[in-house]
Amino acid sequence: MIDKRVKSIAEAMQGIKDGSTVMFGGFGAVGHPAHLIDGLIEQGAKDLTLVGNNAGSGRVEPLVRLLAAGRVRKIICSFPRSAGSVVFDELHKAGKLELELVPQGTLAERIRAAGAGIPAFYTPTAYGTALAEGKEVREINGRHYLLEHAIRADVALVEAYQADRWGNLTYKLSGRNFNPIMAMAASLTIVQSQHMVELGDIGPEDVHTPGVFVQRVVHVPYGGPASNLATAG
Amino acid sequence: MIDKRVKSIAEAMQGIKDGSTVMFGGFGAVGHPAHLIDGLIEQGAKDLTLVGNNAGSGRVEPLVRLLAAGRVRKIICSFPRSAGSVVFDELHKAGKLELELVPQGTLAERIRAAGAGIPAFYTPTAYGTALAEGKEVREINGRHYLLEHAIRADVALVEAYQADRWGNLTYKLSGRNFNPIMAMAASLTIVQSQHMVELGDIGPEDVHTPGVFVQRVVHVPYGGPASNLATAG
Amino acid sequence: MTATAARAPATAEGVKPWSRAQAAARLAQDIPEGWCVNLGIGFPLLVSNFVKGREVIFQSENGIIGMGGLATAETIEPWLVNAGKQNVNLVKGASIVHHADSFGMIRGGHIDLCVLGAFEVAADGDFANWTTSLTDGVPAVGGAMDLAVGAKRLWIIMDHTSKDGRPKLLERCDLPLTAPKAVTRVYTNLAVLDVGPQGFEVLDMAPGLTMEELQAKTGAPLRRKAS
Amino acid sequence: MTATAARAPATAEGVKPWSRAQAAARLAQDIPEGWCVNLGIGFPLLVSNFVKGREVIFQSENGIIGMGGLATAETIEPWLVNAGKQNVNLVKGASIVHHADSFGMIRGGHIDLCVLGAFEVAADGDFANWTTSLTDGVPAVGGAMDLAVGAKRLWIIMDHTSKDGRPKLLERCDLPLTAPKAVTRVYTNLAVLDVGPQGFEVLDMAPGLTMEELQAKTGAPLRRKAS
Repeated sequence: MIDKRVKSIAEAMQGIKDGSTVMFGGFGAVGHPAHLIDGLIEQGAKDLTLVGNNAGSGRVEPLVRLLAAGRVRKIICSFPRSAGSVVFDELHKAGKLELELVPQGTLAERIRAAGAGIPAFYTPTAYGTALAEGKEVREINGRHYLLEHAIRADVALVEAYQADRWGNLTYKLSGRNFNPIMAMAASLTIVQSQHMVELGDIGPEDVHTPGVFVQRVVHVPYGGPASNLATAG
Repeated sequence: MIDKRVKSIAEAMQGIKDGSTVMFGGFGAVGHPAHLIDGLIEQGAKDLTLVGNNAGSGRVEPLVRLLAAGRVRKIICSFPRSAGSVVFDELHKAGKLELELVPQGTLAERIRAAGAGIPAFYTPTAYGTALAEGKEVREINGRHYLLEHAIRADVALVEAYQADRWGNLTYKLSGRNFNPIMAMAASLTIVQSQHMVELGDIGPEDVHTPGVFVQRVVHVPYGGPASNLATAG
Repeated sequence: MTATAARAPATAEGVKPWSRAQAAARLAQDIPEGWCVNLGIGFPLLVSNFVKGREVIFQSENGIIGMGGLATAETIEPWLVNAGKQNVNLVKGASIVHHADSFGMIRGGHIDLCVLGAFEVAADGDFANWTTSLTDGVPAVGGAMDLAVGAKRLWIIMDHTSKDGRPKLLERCDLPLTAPKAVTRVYTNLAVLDVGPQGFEVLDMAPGLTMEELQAKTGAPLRRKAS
Repeated sequence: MTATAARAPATAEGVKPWSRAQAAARLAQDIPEGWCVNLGIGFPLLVSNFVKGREVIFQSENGIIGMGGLATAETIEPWLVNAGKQNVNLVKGASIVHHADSFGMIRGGHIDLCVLGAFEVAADGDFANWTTSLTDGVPAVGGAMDLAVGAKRLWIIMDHTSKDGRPKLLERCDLPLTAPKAVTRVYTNLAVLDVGPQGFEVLDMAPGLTMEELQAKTGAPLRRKAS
């Protein structure tokens, strides 16, 4: 019987090595596997390269505590600096945290490419900007494109809404974001899921991530991301 | 009010020009928009380039009749020759139908690339084979890859299971196949749908093709593809 | 211009600059029913308040097609946020995709219009909106570069001048570009301008403003749009 | 070897070649529970009959993950076909993806095993299975080239010799390649062979067969696999 469920976050995080590249899902707090990142802090792996959209804010959330603990060598992301990204700012200014800044769509496509066996592709994004520096330019049908390479990971940390024992997943609403493509792009995909369901409960047409992409699932019924009703522009 | 529904197949096919590139969905008969291809025969556009997985079989189905009518200059596909592909074989042997033979995964990825704004990408598929002839080879991290270019279309013909007035679509089971990626890759995406549903009837997480990719929808409740219970290997 | 777009106070010279809401409403007038539109965070997001009665589909780059307004305490759904991480509602007909599909939609030319803010816009359509310095502090880029090159049209909405009165419409951008030759139209508190083959073309001006006054606040030559 | 895999008749020399079903069953023995497996049309598809009692996930390149057996008149679902366009069933836990995602899964290395038939397999892992001629008639390629380079393991199942008795295991392929250096193991009616660094290594032979007899039917040097 295929059973990818593990009993604890500690078990889910076993074997992550120093020097690993670790992807984490989420767009802000939504679809972000905060409990697994907490588990990664406990687990102890260091010299990590992180791949995700944001670099966290405040000083309390697990992603920020992982950074603050000096466990991350480099972060690949599109939006490191935001209101409250104080720890990232401090570490980066102090030269203690390398940044590879990638436009959000290029980041998503590079991750998807890794999962889909595409080593590199051309994109119009960032041509003619400072982020094109050092990148190969190619003209195709009169337009200029940059060559971008796939980003593979050793580990992907994913938040799902439902999971079954095969690792079939669904995501809730905009919690989907980077999670499905990261699940494809890593050798070891670890999932925290709000709900565990029986095999077959997710209809074949409703599976967002086939279990083939998933190695471990842990049940984390934490209730959902904090709300943000702020109306500020 | 956005309303992409049209009343007839004739109306759906309006404006397709001679010389157009036309994609058609389907893997064999499943998810194949046979009624729209019938409509294309009626509509009259000629000198077409077709893009799809198969080249039809027998002499009766619309795809084959479109070929037999001399309306197709070239076909880009992965599996033109199969038991019963007599019309394709005749035309191709007679030099009346050009073939671009593309491995199935490369075909799918080239179509997806067009829809996703990726002009070209590298793939390991077909490296070192006769189908690599004339293609750029690049070594990336010690492995060899071919450069492949996006395939865009003027028109995509798609079969859906459900559609609403915005053009949001679902596909049934393996009827999904090439349809979602072709819907993204054409300037004019025309859909024949088994069922028309009210806006909102398809849940936001259940839409397979967002209506943004669709221009016209026509209701064709034909009942489904013919079954094939053959057990022959 | 709708009743909800309150007028900004007249200036000393009798010119009545448009308020942010008025500029957003002016832009919204030019969005036809049926377009799929991505609005940047902040000023651009105001545009969504002024398309009532028309079906315009708002896309958010985190994978929402068919975004409604900001959520209220009654409608809140924790798993649903916009690009600014604010909780939002969905409209009927909405759909959800993952990030690669969302940016495939953007980069692939399926978004009719993107509206962004900017620090600077140049007469050839270059614009800068992502960082004021590559050396001082850490920039964030987000999805702006993808939206700029991918959407069928890129319109900028911004104040006509910076807080200290310097023109933001220029011959050339000084700041690091978000994308070259991308902007097709600019909406400010003073004017609506197309980026034409010869530079900025004025389509509309705030009440009481003359071409001379507008030119004085603009760092590149203006001409009237031939009608 | 299961009871359902009927034995082929013994040859004149006392050798008992495996039947197609036996070869398929022999291959199936080597598939551990939990693998995701893509089976080619024809001979390879027989393998699915011999994994009963273990959860093995069958993928079909037209977007099915979790394919069951062939459909019957009772279970038929017209919108569900395998890569050979035959109607099939789904198992509990199955999922459906579109063609680009299906081949992303294949090319991206997420399929544990692909089993294909072949015309020829070479001692360095080259193989040919898509066309016997590039000039005579029109070839079809389908998904074989993607599967060959993408799956974690490529096993070939085929008769050891052609119908006219010529070896299909060769030093080099004569026919147009499907992929270079792709095959890792071969199952025939006579033997199971690994493609090792020095060429074919015999893991198992049909009852009564000697290495000399097997070598006589093989177009490349054989050695026993070191155990």
